[in-house]
Amino acid sequence: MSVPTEQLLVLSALLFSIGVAGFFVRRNVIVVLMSIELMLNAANLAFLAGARHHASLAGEWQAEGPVMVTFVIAVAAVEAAVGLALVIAYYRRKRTVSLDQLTPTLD
Amino acid sequence: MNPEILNELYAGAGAALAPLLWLAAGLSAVLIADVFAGLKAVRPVLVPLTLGGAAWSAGALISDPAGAVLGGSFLADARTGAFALVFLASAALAWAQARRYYTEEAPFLGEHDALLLTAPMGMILMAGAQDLILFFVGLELLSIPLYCLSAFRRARTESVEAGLRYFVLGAFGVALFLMGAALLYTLTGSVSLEGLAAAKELLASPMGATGLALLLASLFFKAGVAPFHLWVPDVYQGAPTPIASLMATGTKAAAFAFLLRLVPALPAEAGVGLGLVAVVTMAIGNLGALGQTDLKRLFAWSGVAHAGTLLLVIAGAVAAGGTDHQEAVRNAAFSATLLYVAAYAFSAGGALGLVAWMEADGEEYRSLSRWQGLGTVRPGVAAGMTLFALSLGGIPATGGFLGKWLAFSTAVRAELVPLAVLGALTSVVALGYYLRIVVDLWMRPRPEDAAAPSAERPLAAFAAGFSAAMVLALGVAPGLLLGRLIG
Amino acid sequence: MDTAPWPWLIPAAPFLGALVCGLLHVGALRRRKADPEAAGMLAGPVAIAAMAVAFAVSLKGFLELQGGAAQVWSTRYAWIPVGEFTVEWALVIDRLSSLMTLVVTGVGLLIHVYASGYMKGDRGYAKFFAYLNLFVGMMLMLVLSANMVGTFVGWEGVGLCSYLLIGFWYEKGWPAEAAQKAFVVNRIGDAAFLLGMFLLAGVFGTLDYAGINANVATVAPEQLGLLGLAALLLFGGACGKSAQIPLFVWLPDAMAGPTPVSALIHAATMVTSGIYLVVRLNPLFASAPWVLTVIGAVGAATAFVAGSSALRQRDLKGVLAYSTVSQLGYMFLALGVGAFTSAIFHVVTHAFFKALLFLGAGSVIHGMHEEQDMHRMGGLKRHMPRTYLTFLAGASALSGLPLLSGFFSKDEILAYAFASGGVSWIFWGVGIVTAAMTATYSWRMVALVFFGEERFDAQAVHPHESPAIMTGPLMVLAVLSIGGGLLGLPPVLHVPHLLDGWLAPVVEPGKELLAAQHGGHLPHLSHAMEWVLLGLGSAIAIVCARRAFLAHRGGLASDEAFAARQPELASTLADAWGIDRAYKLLIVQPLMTGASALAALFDLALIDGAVNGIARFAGTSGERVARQADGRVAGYGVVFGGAAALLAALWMWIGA
Amino acid sequence: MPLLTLITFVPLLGAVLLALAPLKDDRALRLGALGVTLVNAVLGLLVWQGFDPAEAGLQLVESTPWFELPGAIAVNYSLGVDGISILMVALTAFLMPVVALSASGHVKQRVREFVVWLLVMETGMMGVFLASDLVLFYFFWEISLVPLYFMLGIWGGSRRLYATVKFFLYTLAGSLVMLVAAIALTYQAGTTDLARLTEWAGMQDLTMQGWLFAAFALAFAIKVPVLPFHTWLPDAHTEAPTSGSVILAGVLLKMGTYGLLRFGIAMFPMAAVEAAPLFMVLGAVGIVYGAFLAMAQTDVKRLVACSSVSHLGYVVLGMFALTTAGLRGSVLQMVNHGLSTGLLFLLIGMIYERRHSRELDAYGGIAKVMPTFAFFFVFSVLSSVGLPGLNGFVGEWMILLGSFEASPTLAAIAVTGVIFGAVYLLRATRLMLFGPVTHEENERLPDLDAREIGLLAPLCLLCVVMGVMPGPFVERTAPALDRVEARIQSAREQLELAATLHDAPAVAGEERTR
Repeated sequence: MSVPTEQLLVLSALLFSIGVAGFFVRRNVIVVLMSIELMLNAANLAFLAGARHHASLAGEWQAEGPVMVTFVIAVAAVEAAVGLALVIAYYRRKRTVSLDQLTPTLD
Repeated sequence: MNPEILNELYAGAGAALAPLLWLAAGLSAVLIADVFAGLKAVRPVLVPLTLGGAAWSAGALISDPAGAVLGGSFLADARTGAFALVFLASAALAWAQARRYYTEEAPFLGEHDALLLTAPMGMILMAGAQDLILFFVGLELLSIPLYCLSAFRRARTESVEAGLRYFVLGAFGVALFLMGAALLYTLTGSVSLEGLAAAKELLASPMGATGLALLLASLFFKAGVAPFHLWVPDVYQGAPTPIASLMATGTKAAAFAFLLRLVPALPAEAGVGLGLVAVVTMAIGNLGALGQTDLKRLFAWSGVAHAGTLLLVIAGAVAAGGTDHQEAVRNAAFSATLLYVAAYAFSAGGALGLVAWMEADGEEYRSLSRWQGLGTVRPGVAAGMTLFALSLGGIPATGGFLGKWLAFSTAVRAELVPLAVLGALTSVVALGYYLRIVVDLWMRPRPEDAAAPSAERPLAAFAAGFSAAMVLALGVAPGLLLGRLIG
Repeated sequence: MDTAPWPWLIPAAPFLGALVCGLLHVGALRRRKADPEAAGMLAGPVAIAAMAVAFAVSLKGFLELQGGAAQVWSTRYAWIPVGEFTVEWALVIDRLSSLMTLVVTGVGLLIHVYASGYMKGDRGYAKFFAYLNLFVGMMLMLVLSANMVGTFVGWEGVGLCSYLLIGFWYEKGWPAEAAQKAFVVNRIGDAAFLLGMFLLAGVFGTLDYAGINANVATVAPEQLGLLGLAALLLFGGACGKSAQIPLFVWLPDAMAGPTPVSALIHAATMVTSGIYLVVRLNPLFASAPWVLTVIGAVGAATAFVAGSSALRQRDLKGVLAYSTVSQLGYMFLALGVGAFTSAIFHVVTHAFFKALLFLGAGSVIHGMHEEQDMHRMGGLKRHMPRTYLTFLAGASALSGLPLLSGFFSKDEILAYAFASGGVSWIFWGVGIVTAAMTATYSWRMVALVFFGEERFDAQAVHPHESPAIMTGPLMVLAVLSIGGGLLGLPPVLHVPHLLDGWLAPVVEPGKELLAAQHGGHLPHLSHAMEWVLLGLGSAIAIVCARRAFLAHRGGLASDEAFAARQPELASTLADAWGIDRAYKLLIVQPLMTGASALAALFDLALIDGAVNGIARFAGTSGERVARQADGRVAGYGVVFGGAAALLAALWMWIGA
Repeated sequence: MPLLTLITFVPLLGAVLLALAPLKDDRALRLGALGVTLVNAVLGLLVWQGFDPAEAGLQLVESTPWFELPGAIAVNYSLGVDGISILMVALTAFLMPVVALSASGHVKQRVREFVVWLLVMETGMMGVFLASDLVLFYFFWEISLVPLYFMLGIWGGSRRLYATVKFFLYTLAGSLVMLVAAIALTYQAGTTDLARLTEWAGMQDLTMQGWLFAAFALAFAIKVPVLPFHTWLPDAHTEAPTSGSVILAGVLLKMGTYGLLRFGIAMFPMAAVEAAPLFMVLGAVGIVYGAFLAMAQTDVKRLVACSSVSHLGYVVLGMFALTTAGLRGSVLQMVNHGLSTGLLFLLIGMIYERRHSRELDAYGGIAKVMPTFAFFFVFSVLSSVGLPGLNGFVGEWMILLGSFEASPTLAAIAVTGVIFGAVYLLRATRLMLFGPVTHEENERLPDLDAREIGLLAPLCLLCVVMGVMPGPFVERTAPALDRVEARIQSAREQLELAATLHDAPAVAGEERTR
């Protein structure tokens, strides 16, 4: 009746891979940030899947999984705030949000 | 909420968390003082006071360890205390360097200082973390202020770009860490280091291996271990110099402090692999630094090499796992790491501090060529830079030498002799560029268009002098400084 | 064994003299700012006094031996503690070294007196006497030392002094080159000497002459080969010092030094040290007959090559130089046939007449305003009668005219060679031919210099007799050259052979060994045969001397005729068979080129190139590594992801 | 009185004081440095006096715990002097005042820095020779690189930067390999004390000894330098200022031979016995090779530098002959080379100060213009070519004697060095001193002044004393070297035993198959 842990993990891995792929191929910082969010949420999914898995094994829920997820959500918000601030600062300087427009450090 | 649980959770936490509390209180005070003009007079003393208090309470942990608190998540033992001192020292150096470093950003120094005080909190949490959750919190507490600080000179493209680069890659690294932690948790049902160490055999499965690899990848990223080092030169170069100094010394120290904690969870067979990564890192870092002309970039590459040496220590500690001298080697690994990061904090911190100091005379002092012949006009600065360079190169009478000696000792005792030899040979390359600095300082004439530098910065001078004294003290009488500390 | 400090006076006196003269030279240099001609003229008397002291003490030593003492030992001092044994500073006066010291100090004294006149006016006057005294001190060290290492000190010491003295007029350039050549060629010999010494040290565990000589007879047969090798190597050393083939090339060039130097070093003393060494170690050489044969052959060859070269020299000192080499060959020929005493006999007489000839030549050159070319002399008899007469005595003795010193010593060698038979007959034959050549060049020289028309520019050159201080020693030496033969009259005259008796204890062990090899007896000649040989010798000397004299008395016609008739032979002889040039071409040049090639191609390009190559490699790979961090963040992400995957794979691999 | 600590750290103290002293006058700084080195020379004399020649072990020992870190080995600060080091300590103490005095001729600028580095250098060298703890030894070993690096880099010739970095890195490469070996050694043995390490190392099997020996020997071979690791030396010597060259030739290179003896041969006798043929070959070839290099040079300083390669070949050859005479000779020759080559470098420095050229072509006929210079130059050349009666001979002769015992062939090759040595040095002498004065600017060169004579004369005097009376020098080293020899002897026996044990089963096997 419930979804098996394996499937949840596969889903998580898929999401994570999509995030990674997005991170690799996209140049728009906003999209890159979104990709990272996707990866974080994939991790969250995996955490919760694991927590459920071990809860079913031990018969009671452990705090670690959900706690971790809570922290991740909070931190993700902070990261998003800082990230967007940086993007704005970047945009002010360069009038673009493309990572390709970063000044090369080697001449 | 059940007060009993809280009681249990925070029993004895006062002493254990005192350094963190000092920092938290301090940064609040800084922010408050920043808002109220009437408190202007106290602003300059707040940060030293905070750092001093934190250091004092961290020192107390050494002689009187508080043990595990927060439900076993945070271990405030002597090691944590010792590392905390290093973090605080590097934060203090960064703070001292930052005075009068910023010009157009000077009005925002309060924010700067508040962020500067946040980072060591993260570092201390990392050093004492006993599970991945607390480590994650520490990591973020360290990283996020640094993202901001890197981009602190927001009127400058390079600074903003450094912050953006660091952030994008850092966030990616955190995501990797989280995925790794999630996999490990799903596999073992535990996020505590103890639990991971107990389930070591599970880690050999594909899922465990992937989890561990992702975990290490994120740590390697923070520490700047090859091939996760590529961001290091770019970010150090773009970030304000004091921040680069803090990243180089504090972040690296924190990452390795946690890696030391992680050692029991790693299978002994991984030792050789880690050693190889270490040697490759040393080689890449040193070779990369060889041709650099920008001092910050040069020290960035050299920092990569030092991360390699530190990883060699970890590799030794891992490789010795399961042998009958496991304990001895792990103790040695701790001594080595502590002495190494302490020496590195003062050497690299001192060197970058001098760069920051001279930058007050013009940005061009980031370039090594501007330092040519400085020995004749600013012998003190040149002598300091020479001492720091020699210490980074591991020449005796400096802490760098004893650090190197202990690091290789650990590797040799774990029977990683060929790796130790290779690593030793890469430090010949290292001397290649450290000597180049010394050559420029003393053995070349001053460029004709170079005006005599005039910037007088007593605090930076004091910081440099203190660093130099510490470098020498660590090199000549390590027992005096660390013997009690470690013992 | 009693020891006494006074034997040390013999070398010490000239050493001290050298020191004082050196200081006088320093003083002269100081004064030169005020007086550009300052030369430290006091050095002459000082040096002569030092020589006189040395001679007197040598005489004392001689008298002690006369009084019956077998040896007189000096006080000894530890020198080199090798471990297994300790080399000492020790002198011993025995019959051989006593004789040598007398010759060295005696002839040396005369040469010093002569030089004090000859060098007058030279700005390096005091320096010259410092060198000269130093030389004599070293020579005395050489002959007096009780062990081989001490001898080696003198051995190299005289080499050094000859270096300094040959190069005395270094401003001219070529004397400095000649000096360098002399030192280096001598060093080749010295290297062999060293090796020989090490061999002996290995066999005997000591380097004391006494210890070696006493134990040669009891050496195990399987070590005889080693002894032979040692003897050969030591002979190699002797070849260098005594200017034998193949190492004789330095001596003719060495004439670049002032003439008294030539007399002292290249006639009377230094060059004879090789002979001294062989005689000193006669049991060792006697134990290896094949080495003796080699020595004889080398001696004979040298005698012939050098003698023939002397025939065609134009340089007065050149004739004497080649003649010296040739006569030294004679001495080695003597050693080769086991005639140790005869060799020493010839050393002594040769010291007399060759010193005389050199000094006489110096007197001539002095009188001729530094002219050395015989073709530009002639008729000097009138201008310098005393020099002429004494020179004549010397030439007669050299050419072996009957009853003069050279006659007896040379004929004794030839008789011994003849008596030895076998291969020695070849030596004898070469000796006879050389004797003929000797008489020829001697009288050619006399005729060209003193007779015939005056071939110099009488306007520019006013030949004059030398002062008494120079001619005095000449006369003493002339008397010695004439009467020196009394030391060793042939047995047929039924008078005691003084030298034979005197040296008997020294050469006894060697002779016994040789006798044992020849079935218990030594070569011996019947009286009739001796008479025949004496007659033959006299005849050859007289005939050749007369022919040469007559041919050249008239001037250059004979020389020119020969050059026209046999141009190649003439130039070959004048060039000393081209050996020197061959060395330059085959050894010196390739060596220098090789050294340059080694330094440039191997050392710099290959070895140092490898070192720098490593550094360059580090530089270029560093550049490549640094290029990776180009600031493109997206690329970094790919690397990180890939590396993380790699780590995972590594982990799985380790776990598996 | 902690004599050895004083002799090691008095120069450092002097350096610190002079670095901070409010002296404006270069002269005062120079005098200060001279004073400090003279004090140290007196201390050296006291050490020489206090040294008991009959004793084989370490003397005047001072030892106290230095530091101990958890998991790391306890390290002691311990100093001591024995027969192997006494000569080097004495030479250093004796040479440094000369160097300090010579400096006023060629160091005109940045005098303060110079005297500081000079004195730091002395501390480094003393520490190397006196340390009787491996970590302390390594500590000083690497420190001693730094002062010379500065001396070369600041006051050196036109290619000084290349030369100094090359010198530093090359030496360091070897040292770091040694560092790893030293770490392995100390942890295996559980001590850093040299005496106890030596004892332990002697009991190890050939494989263990071999590896450790190889690592140590590499470091020292580079320092000596033994062929083919020699190419840094001509560059360093040529570019160094006079005082640097003198220190380099006089003392620093000896750190290599000293190390080979104390850490190579004495510590790992079995490995040394096995490696001896190789090192003897390298030594003998080095003698000839160095001589050939010297023959090809036109730069007189480079020529003398190449001659160092040749001369140190003798030391290596004699040392690895592993015979009494060879060992004694090589230790003595270390001092001899220091004196003779030091003299030559001083003289070349003096003429360079007048003429600013090191090319042989630039000279000729100098003897006429500068007779005193000529005297000292010829004297030094003679000392260098090993003229009997001077210092060079005794050492060379003992080395050749000792190596002849071990290998006549190699000794024969080495003996040719005697000839070639004369060739290149006399060639240089002739081209510089003799012949007519061909360059006008040479005609007015002033002769040596009192200061210069004053600093050459003591060295020359010592050359004579050591040539005539080497006994007091040899006897101080003899007991320690005899002990080394005894170790070698027992190592030989062990190896033979092992060989017979190894052969025995093979023989048995053969018999069985038969």
